[in-house]
Amino acid sequence: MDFPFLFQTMKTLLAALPVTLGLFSLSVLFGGFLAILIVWMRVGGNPILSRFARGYIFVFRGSPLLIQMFLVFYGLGQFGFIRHSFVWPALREPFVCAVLSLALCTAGYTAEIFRFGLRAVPPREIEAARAIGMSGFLLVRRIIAPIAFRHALPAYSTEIVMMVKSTALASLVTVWEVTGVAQRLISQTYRTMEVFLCAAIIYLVLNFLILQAMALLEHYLSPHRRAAAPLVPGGLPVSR
Amino acid sequence: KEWKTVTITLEGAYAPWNMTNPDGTLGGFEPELAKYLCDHMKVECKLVASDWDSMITSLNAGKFDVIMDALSITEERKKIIDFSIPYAHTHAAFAASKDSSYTNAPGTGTVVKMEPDLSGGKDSVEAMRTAFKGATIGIQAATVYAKFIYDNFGDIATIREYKTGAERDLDLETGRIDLAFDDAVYLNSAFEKANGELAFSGPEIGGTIFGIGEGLGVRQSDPELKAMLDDAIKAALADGVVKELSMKWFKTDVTP
Amino acid sequence: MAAATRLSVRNIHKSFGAHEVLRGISLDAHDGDVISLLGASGSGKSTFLRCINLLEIADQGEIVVDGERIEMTMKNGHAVPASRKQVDRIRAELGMVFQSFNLWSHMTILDNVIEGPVHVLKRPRAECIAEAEALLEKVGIAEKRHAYPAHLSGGQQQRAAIARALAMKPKVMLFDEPTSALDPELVGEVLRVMRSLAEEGMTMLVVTHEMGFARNVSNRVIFMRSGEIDSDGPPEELFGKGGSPAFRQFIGTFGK
Amino acid sequence: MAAATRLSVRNIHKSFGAHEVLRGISLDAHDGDVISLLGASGSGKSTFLRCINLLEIADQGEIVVDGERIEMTMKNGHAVPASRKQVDRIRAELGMVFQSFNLWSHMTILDNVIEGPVHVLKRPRAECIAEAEALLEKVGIAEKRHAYPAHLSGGQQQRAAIARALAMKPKVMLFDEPTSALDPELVGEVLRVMRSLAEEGMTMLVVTHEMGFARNVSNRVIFMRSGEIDSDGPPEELFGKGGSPAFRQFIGTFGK
Amino acid sequence: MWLVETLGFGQTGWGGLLLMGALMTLCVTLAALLLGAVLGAIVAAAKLSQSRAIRTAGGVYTTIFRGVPELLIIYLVYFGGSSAVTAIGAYFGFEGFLGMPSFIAGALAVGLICGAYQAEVYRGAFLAIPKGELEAAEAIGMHRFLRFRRIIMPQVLRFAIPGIGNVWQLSLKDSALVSVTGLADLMRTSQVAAGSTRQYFLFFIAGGCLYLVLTSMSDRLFARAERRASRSMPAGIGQI
Ligand SMILES: Nc1ncnc2c1ncn2[C@@H]1O[C@H](COP(=O)(O)OP(=O)(O)OP(=O)(O)O)[C@@H](O)[C@H]1O
Ligand SMILES: Nc1ncnc2c1ncn2[C@@H]1O[C@H](COP(=O)(O)OP(=O)(O)OP(=O)(O)O)[C@@H](O)[C@H]1O
Ligand SMILES: [Mg+2]
Ligand SMILES: [Mg+2]
Repeated sequence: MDFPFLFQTMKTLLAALPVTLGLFSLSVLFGGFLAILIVWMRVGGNPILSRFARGYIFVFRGSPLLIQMFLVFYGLGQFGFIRHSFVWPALREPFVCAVLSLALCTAGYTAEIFRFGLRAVPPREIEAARAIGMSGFLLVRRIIAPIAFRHALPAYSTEIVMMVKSTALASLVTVWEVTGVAQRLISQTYRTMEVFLCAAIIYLVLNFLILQAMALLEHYLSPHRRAAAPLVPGGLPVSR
Repeated sequence: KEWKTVTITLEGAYAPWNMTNPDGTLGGFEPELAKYLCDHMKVECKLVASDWDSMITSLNAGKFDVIMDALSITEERKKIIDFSIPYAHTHAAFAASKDSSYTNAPGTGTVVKMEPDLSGGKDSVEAMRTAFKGATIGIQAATVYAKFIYDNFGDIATIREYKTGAERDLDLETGRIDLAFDDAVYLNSAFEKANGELAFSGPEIGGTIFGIGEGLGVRQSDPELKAMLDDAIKAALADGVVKELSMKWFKTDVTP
Repeated sequence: MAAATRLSVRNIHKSFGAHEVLRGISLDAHDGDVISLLGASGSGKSTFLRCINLLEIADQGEIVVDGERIEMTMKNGHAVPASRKQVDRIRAELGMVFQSFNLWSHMTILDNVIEGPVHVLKRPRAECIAEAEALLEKVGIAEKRHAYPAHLSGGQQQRAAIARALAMKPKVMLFDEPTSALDPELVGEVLRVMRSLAEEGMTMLVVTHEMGFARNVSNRVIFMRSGEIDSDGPPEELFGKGGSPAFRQFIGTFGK
Repeated sequence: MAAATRLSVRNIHKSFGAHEVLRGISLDAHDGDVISLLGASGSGKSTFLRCINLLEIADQGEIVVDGERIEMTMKNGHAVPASRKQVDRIRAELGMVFQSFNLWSHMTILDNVIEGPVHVLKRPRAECIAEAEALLEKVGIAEKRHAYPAHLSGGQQQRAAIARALAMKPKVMLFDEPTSALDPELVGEVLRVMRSLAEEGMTMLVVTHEMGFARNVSNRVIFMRSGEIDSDGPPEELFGKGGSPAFRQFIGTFGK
Repeated sequence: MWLVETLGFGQTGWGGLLLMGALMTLCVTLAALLLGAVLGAIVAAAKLSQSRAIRTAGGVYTTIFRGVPELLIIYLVYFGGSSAVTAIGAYFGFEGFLGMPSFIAGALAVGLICGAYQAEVYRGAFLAIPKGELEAAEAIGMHRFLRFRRIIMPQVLRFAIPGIGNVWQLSLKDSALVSVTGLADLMRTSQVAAGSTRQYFLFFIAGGCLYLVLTSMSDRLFARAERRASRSMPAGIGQI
């Protein structure tokens, strides 16, 4: 093992970590908002909006992010009217484009995840809420969203971890985050395994922390599923 | 070790060096040269396409025997694989969009030969520094050209690194970047696709500054194969085959 | 009959697939009325209550709450309420205790009870908590107020459901077998609460299998059979010698 | 007391967190015994039944079914059954009707009923279907046999749950409020079924709030209070002038 | 006309190659999904186990295979697998390099990743089964395997279908990375065509559309399965 090399590699890669984190957090944030909007359109009952949402989910879930990012970054610039419009100063920036395409893509996935969460809400509990005069946003905010979010959480944490890894594609549009830097290092040193191993450790630690945080959130959000007392240490109270 | 069959890999997507035909066969400068080399060595050759990113790792893992993919001979690469003698040597140059303010920098159309320490071309570099002040220059990441640009233009221009040249060319057309710096042969073929929007700006840079040229990559444990390939390339150069193919595919002479 | 008509239902029809569950039910309920709804299992009692507060949309018929007719329109061949706002407002005035309780599993009992007052009626939280605790005290589960529904016994869940409905202070209450999981002592307790509500003028529609309740607490008894009203009248009359033969058979030993 | 002891429970203790729900319950049940378990809501009746078939593991105590003691071992500081095989075997002999029915939502009613006989007892399917249909006929929901649980009324679900438990032909039946959702006519029907089972020698433990049942069908009544057995004896005696003051208060008007 | 020619099936058309690429993508993904289903079920069972050690092992699997970038796993399997095969070959006296077939390496790598995702899906679905229904099964003396087969499995499948649909989509796109093993999948074929003709947009859009065709076919399949599986469910959340 060539420790000085590993150490040097680690240092180079860690320098790119802020870029990865920035891409990740911004795209999860915007993607989340967009997903809520899309789910709302999808299940809201308006056939036109619902159709649009379906189409959106279909396209962004169904095609590789690589292609989406390529088309957003290099494709939009092909149109003269976009290049001469007010959005160009923003779209010119690789970072903005990377966040945009990551957010657009994750919104498609997240919308589906949230929709499955909605389906898991017991219809009887929704009825009880309607019966006291709740509807619309209030019903969603107080009853449906908390239960649905709780149900969607395991799938959503997977999606968030996916996003961490998806940021790796941003080097395609000249945003040099951890994986991109690693690939650049490899093409300079040809020490594929060592460099990738360093990168893997960074991602693994990052994702481990995220998964741990999500597990904590899951625990915090499900007191109603736990046994009354901490008598069953960490065990599953479902069956014995 | 007796070599009866040799497996040669290329990316199959780096026109005009090598490319894939719609029927799945490989064509271009290198496949045609390979055919000559194999005939000369009297071995059976198998051409396979493979991914650029994992090419050198795969060579050492034994997935194939020879890399023929416009692979520049560099010191770093020599540490892990062996090279044949070069079968091509190309110049490098800047390209700019025709309607930008960086076109026609001094020296356009000429060739300047430089050594790694810039000797022989210090003046042209100075001229280009003046002409390209404040520009955004796009380069392909992790190439010999990247180092040259960082060293000589890093302080006067913004530099953006692309994973592939093709992507950089698209941005050059849309104006996200003002200049591209790359292999002149490669750029030439990009100009064709750009319908005359792009053109060279400043002199073509030759000499040994970017190495001695493109060679075949082989495993360090296969010296017999390297020797056979060296022989074959020498013959191809002597026969004028390289020049002939070069004129056919590149419209210019890339003989080293 | 001087009291105001709180709830008026006209000619409700409802089918599930080919199975016609309600075949034209009409009913008027006045201030302070306590109406017992009897009927065999599967005769459509729950469905009737669910139609009144529009959890099921009747195929046909008219519902008037507190003088206000619920407007319906046709959409894709189905009747739907014309105004969501109106439905919400009316539902807030119609309390409902479900046969299967339907407590919100992600909230504690106290949160279940204050949810409506705080978030639908928008009353101050502290006030609602005080009232909720008094209600929970009244039904005897005050010490369970911080427990989650899954950790309660059947009877405790049922009492929590009653408290939740009462906390909305509705003008009309729809009870679907509100004492099915309670012991005789608690049944007596709950009946006492209901009687006092009736005295305060609340209108109640109670699906029950508790003949004691029907006879002693309610001022009117309706017996449903095959989706229609079979017998209807004050309990003294029906439990006396009124009522159809089917009703007499239904109450069986109790009638003797 | 010549009949064999089918079920014997010794000194069962069970706590949820700090709340001790059962504080030492012991009970012997013989062939053909019908034991009514009375008690206020939350007094631990359901928990007791669930401990008997090990859905809850008692903190302490011993359970003997048909002469066979359920072996327990300690694991991580908790008592757990020593042999899963034994538990499965014993459970197949203990029928259970849940307070909340717990029908399998992904199966039709008929499939719910034949599930145990076909897959646990491994009896021929055709035979089981015939029996199941007879049982469904007996509880009056034969025409719903191809419906899913979510599409049934409360009383229909309860009857399906009873049929499902009976289809296993267990030696001991544990009923948790089996008639809570039924109308008086059906209650009479179900009680008739239970009486005939008792005559065939089945042992039954019935949690109920139906004093009529406790008095007329069972041959022994147990009244639970604060996790202990408060009164225990034949119904004539308890409902006569026996039973503690608490029991008298519990049965309230009924006792008068 | 030019478009038809370039994308068609004639002498100068890329249609045939692209379709072959799509077929390869489909095969790799199918193989990976099947392998992942087996792994996923095992790992989900481990994560729900009573034993803390087994639970931890399951957790480590899902954390690693969800947390480490896919590309690295493919590298590890392909190159690591090859050296393992070569070492075994040398032990038995074979000379030189022995390769792990590209297809097997690719499917194995994507399958390992896909298994981690499926494990999460199955675990979530298991937790969505109403507790009472499991108790009812225990109460009639169903032994563990029977309970699994008759009560848990059908319901887990019911709840998991949308999640598996999601995993399928993910794997379809993870399989785009197997090109490092030399497999001519859809993504690589699109890139090769783009690089050979320099028609980047044309071939990226064509490739994206072929991905959409693959997903729309599978979407339809999953939607049908979902409808079938939820026959027994009450109406759901209906109008929001
Ligand atoms: N899983 C649990 N966690 C914590 N407390 C529980 C749990 N299950 C039951 N309890 C508590 O144990 C007590 C006894 O519950 P149990 O269900 O046995 O009552 P019960 O006698 O069946 O009442 P009911 O007649 O209302 O059904 C109750 O106070 C209840 O709140
Ligand atoms: N969602 C549904 N889909 C199909 N049929 C249904 C549905 N809900 C109820 N039914 C049927 O409608 C009939 C009436 O059901 P309802 O729940 O109103 O009965 P009920 O009078 O309340 O009976 P119980 O006293 O048993 O609760 C039953 O036969 C039932 O099977
Ligand atoms: Mg009902
Ligand atoms: Mg109970």
